[in-house]
Amino acid sequence: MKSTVIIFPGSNCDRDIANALQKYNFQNKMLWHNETELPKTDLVVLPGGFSYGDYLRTGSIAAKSKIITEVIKHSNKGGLVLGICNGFQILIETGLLPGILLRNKKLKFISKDVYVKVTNKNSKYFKEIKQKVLKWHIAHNEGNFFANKNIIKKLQDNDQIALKYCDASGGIKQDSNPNGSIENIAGILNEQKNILGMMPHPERAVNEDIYSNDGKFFFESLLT
Amino acid sequence: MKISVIVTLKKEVLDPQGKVIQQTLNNMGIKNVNEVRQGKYFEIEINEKDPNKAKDSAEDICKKLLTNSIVENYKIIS
Amino acid sequence: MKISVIVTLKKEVLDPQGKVIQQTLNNMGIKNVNEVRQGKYFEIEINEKDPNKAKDSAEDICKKLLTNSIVENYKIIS
Amino acid sequence: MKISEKIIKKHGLTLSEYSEINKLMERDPNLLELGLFSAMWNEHCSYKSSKKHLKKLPTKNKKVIQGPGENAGVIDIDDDDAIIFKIESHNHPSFLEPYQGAATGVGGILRDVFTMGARPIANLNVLHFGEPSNSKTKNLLNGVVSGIGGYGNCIGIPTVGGETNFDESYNENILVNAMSIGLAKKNNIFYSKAKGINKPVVYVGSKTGRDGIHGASMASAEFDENSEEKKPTVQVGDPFTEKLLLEACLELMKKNIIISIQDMGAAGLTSSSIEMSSKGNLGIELNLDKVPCRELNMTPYEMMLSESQERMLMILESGKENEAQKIFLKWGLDFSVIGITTNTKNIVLKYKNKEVANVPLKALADKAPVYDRKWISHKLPKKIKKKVNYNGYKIKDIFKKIINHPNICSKKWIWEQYDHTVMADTFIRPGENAAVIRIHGKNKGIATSVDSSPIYCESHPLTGGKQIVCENWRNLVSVGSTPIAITNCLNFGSPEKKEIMGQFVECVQGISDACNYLDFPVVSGNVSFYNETNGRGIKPTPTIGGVGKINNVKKIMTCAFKKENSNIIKIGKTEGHVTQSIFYREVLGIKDGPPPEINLFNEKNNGLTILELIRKELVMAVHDISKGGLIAAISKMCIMGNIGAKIYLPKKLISLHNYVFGEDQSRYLIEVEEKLTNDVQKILEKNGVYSEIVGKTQNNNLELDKEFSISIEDLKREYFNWFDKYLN
Ligand SMILES: Nc1ncnc2c1ncn2[C@@H]1O[C@H](COP(=O)(O)OP(=O)(O)O)[C@@H](O)[C@H]1O
Ligand SMILES: [Mg+2]
Repeated sequence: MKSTVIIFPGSNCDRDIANALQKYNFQNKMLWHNETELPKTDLVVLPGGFSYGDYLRTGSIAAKSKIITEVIKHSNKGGLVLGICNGFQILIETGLLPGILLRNKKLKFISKDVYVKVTNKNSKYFKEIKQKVLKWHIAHNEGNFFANKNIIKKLQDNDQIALKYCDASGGIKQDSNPNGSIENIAGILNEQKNILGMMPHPERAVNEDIYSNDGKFFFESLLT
Repeated sequence: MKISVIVTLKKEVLDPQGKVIQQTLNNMGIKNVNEVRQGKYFEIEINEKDPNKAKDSAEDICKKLLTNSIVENYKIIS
Repeated sequence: MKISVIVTLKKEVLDPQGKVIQQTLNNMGIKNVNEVRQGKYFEIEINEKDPNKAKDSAEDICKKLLTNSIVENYKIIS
Repeated sequence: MKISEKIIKKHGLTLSEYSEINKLMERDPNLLELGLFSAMWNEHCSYKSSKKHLKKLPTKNKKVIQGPGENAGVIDIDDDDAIIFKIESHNHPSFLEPYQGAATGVGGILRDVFTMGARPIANLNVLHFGEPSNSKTKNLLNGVVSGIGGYGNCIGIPTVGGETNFDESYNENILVNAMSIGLAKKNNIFYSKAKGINKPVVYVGSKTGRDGIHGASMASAEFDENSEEKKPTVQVGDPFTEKLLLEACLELMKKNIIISIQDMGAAGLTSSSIEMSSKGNLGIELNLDKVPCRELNMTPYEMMLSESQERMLMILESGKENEAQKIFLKWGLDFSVIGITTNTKNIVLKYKNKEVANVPLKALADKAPVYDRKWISHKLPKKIKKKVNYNGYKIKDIFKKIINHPNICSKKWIWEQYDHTVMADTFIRPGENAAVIRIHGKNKGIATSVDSSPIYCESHPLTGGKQIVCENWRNLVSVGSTPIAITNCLNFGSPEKKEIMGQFVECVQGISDACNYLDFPVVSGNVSFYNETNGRGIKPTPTIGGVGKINNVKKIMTCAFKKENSNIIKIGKTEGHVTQSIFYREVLGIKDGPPPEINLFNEKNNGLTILELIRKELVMAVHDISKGGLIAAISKMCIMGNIGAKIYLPKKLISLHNYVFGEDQSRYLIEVEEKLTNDVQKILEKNGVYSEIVGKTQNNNLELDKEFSISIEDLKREYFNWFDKYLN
């Protein structure tokens, strides 16, 4: 599979995601945000970090980059677009995904391992995942997903909720919600299920000697 | 000329910052505050002498960049 | 009653956000903006009918929590 | 403008220093020139009170590539890799504006590291706050922690460790020390010494504003009642610009263009331009009209003394300006050729076609006064002779109080606000003995820890100085790394008082003794004096940041118990030293008596033996015993591993209280499988290391003979909840 990681000024997980993709045999290219053309690619990744320092609203300025028009075209043709953390925030600001990511409920940056449960296995992203829960790391200040009732209903009806924060045994409870997200939502898909935005970082969990190797399941599923 | 703009979250949107401020005030012993909502304020120096044109410019800037119209409102105050 | 407050960075203090916004507007083709400064806006619902007392409360809140007087100024606007 | 006495004082200079300036210049300086002197001659830049004593510190071993004197120290970690690291204080600014003060502290230390050609790979921080009940503490804690996180998280460098302490002596003078570690190629390290004349002097980064003018002199001035009112302009950090500056500098460093480079830290353009040219024994001429300014009508004085953040000064090869400029423009940063190197050995400043300053570099850089300040020696406090009565102090209650004490309990509330996994190479996270970072793409790694012991240092500076080095060494050993070198930040009160100067001199002596013995040299550091308010100083607080090397990250060791029914072996003898322990000071309220003694021979022997055991894969967990004694150490191993333990009582018991809470040094706990116990004991015997089996791991409960039994769940509650309770 061919992938392209876009680098914005202030991206800082671009190297990490590129390493993970390469490790699982994606043919990956890096692309600077000022470019006006996407290389031939199956997957476009908007990486984590603090594009433009998170100034104004997270993701808002990167969403105005030249390359974003091309990313939108790519997704309209059914191409895969993955936004992780700041990438998710950018997807929201471009309007490719609904809702908003507010500041974490306690107004603190949170860096910790969480458990997430895949709540939709019909997308290209998660179809091969057998694990009941995945232990992934989150590291963000604005991951508190919020949307009005209508949007939430739509997300539920169309099966667009991809990931929810849960406890180690898969229970979706208030206690296992790290940031105040509505319905414990950690990631969502668009209606066509080719665009995924999520807060956790699977790319930080791709080594058996580090705290979790559960990123592996995500990349392997995506590859097949 | 200088244009000032206020951007607020729509009523229905949760405001975690406002909420924490209200709680903190409460903890500090200031008990008469029922609600706090936090927004943004911008001062934009526009190279334009005609106030109407400057305001039009500011409107444009608010729509194109300063606000996310799904969750925010703006008001040009001067 | 509701009190609105604007908090701005003092003039000589660097405003990295404002700087990036101005540059972005420029990149987007909006060239007539010389400077943008970003501040905060608060709406405080105070349980107090007397406007003067409410304003005093708001002053107190600004001083004690909402601003750091070393880098910021505040203005109660209504 | 006539230079009055008042102006001289305002510049932090004494009258005799001024007359020295007069002599060196052979005329009266103008105000701008006086500003240059005030920046270069203040304590922060000139080390005038400390220089004489810092010379005692060992600075070399087989692995040191660059010791003190550059922006940061450099060590060799084999292959073509070098590690560059340093610690620095940002105490006063953090007290005035905790978020920005702490944030810019992180920004400053990062620049020290990447200016030498390294990509930063880890940050650490040492925080000392006033007592929790002080009305300012909560706000300072919140602000400082968000500031450190705000900067480090944004730029994308993991913050992997630190130390946090509360004590009333910091009520009006908190300490914020930030450390950064970077990775570079040995053959591509950049230094600040200029070479060659007529080379372009280039300014890059953010524009210059009126921030922190006189910051460097402020950092060396005592606080008084008015200083909260004085409201000096504090600097505001822009981590986004720093990230761009980092990437742009590293991109430029791949080309053969930079002759020398220096970040603009304290005293900004003044110290960077003067240091680079004086180190190269050259002259320098700057055209201040070319300095990118954020505000209109900035004066030469303001430009030279501004401490705006995120700026660098470089000297480039002639004719390469355009190539360099391209890179900085791509990253959206200011780039301006502001001067040239000359052979005059003077700094010449021009503004609007006029010469506005002309001073011999030697006078500024080398002729700063060096003081041999008076100091007095601190005697070892007498032992407490009278037997202390522990009646009514149940072990269980004391124990609970200790693990719930803010200086012992988990600092999770803090480090969860720091992105500690970005870059995906954090192999041991905060909350352990030391953090471990893998060298990207390789099997090797580094371990790092920061440590300080203000209580021991106050009680007996010489012992305290040794102790902090040893504790740091122990932390690095515990994770299985070979300690290589340290950086240090020496935080003290006013050196003009002979007691405090004595604390300084003897702490430095202690550090030096331990470093020498352990072959653990100092490669960089920073001195922060005048941490006092209304004449009351902080406890002497030298902090040590150490780095060790790990050959294979697969073999690292943690302190978590791994399974039930293994033996818990204690290395090192327990004498039951309780004075200056947390038990005596915080529970009994007894504050006299000496701190625990340091025996450097045992320290080294025990540590090297632990390393041998780890390498031979004979142990499953290792933890050093420090504050809170044996019981605090075991409980942490239980909590981290979710496994209980039963502690036996030794046969010849000194006193149960002293046995479990004593803080004797050079001790470790190891977890060993029953069947390997013999092999381990053989090695211990062979090395002449004192050891005893103190207990066994078990399911669920921590038990001390018949004294108490507590479930791991309850233990965790005590260990983890202090911060949440305090802040809500
Ligand atoms: N301010 C901080 N930032 C990051 N980590 C911290 C901070 N304070 C403490 N820690 C972490 O908590 C752990 C315990 O620290 P400390 O109490 O000093 O233990 P030790 O006695 O083993 O050195 C260390 O791993 C340290 O990295
Ligand atoms: Mg420590």
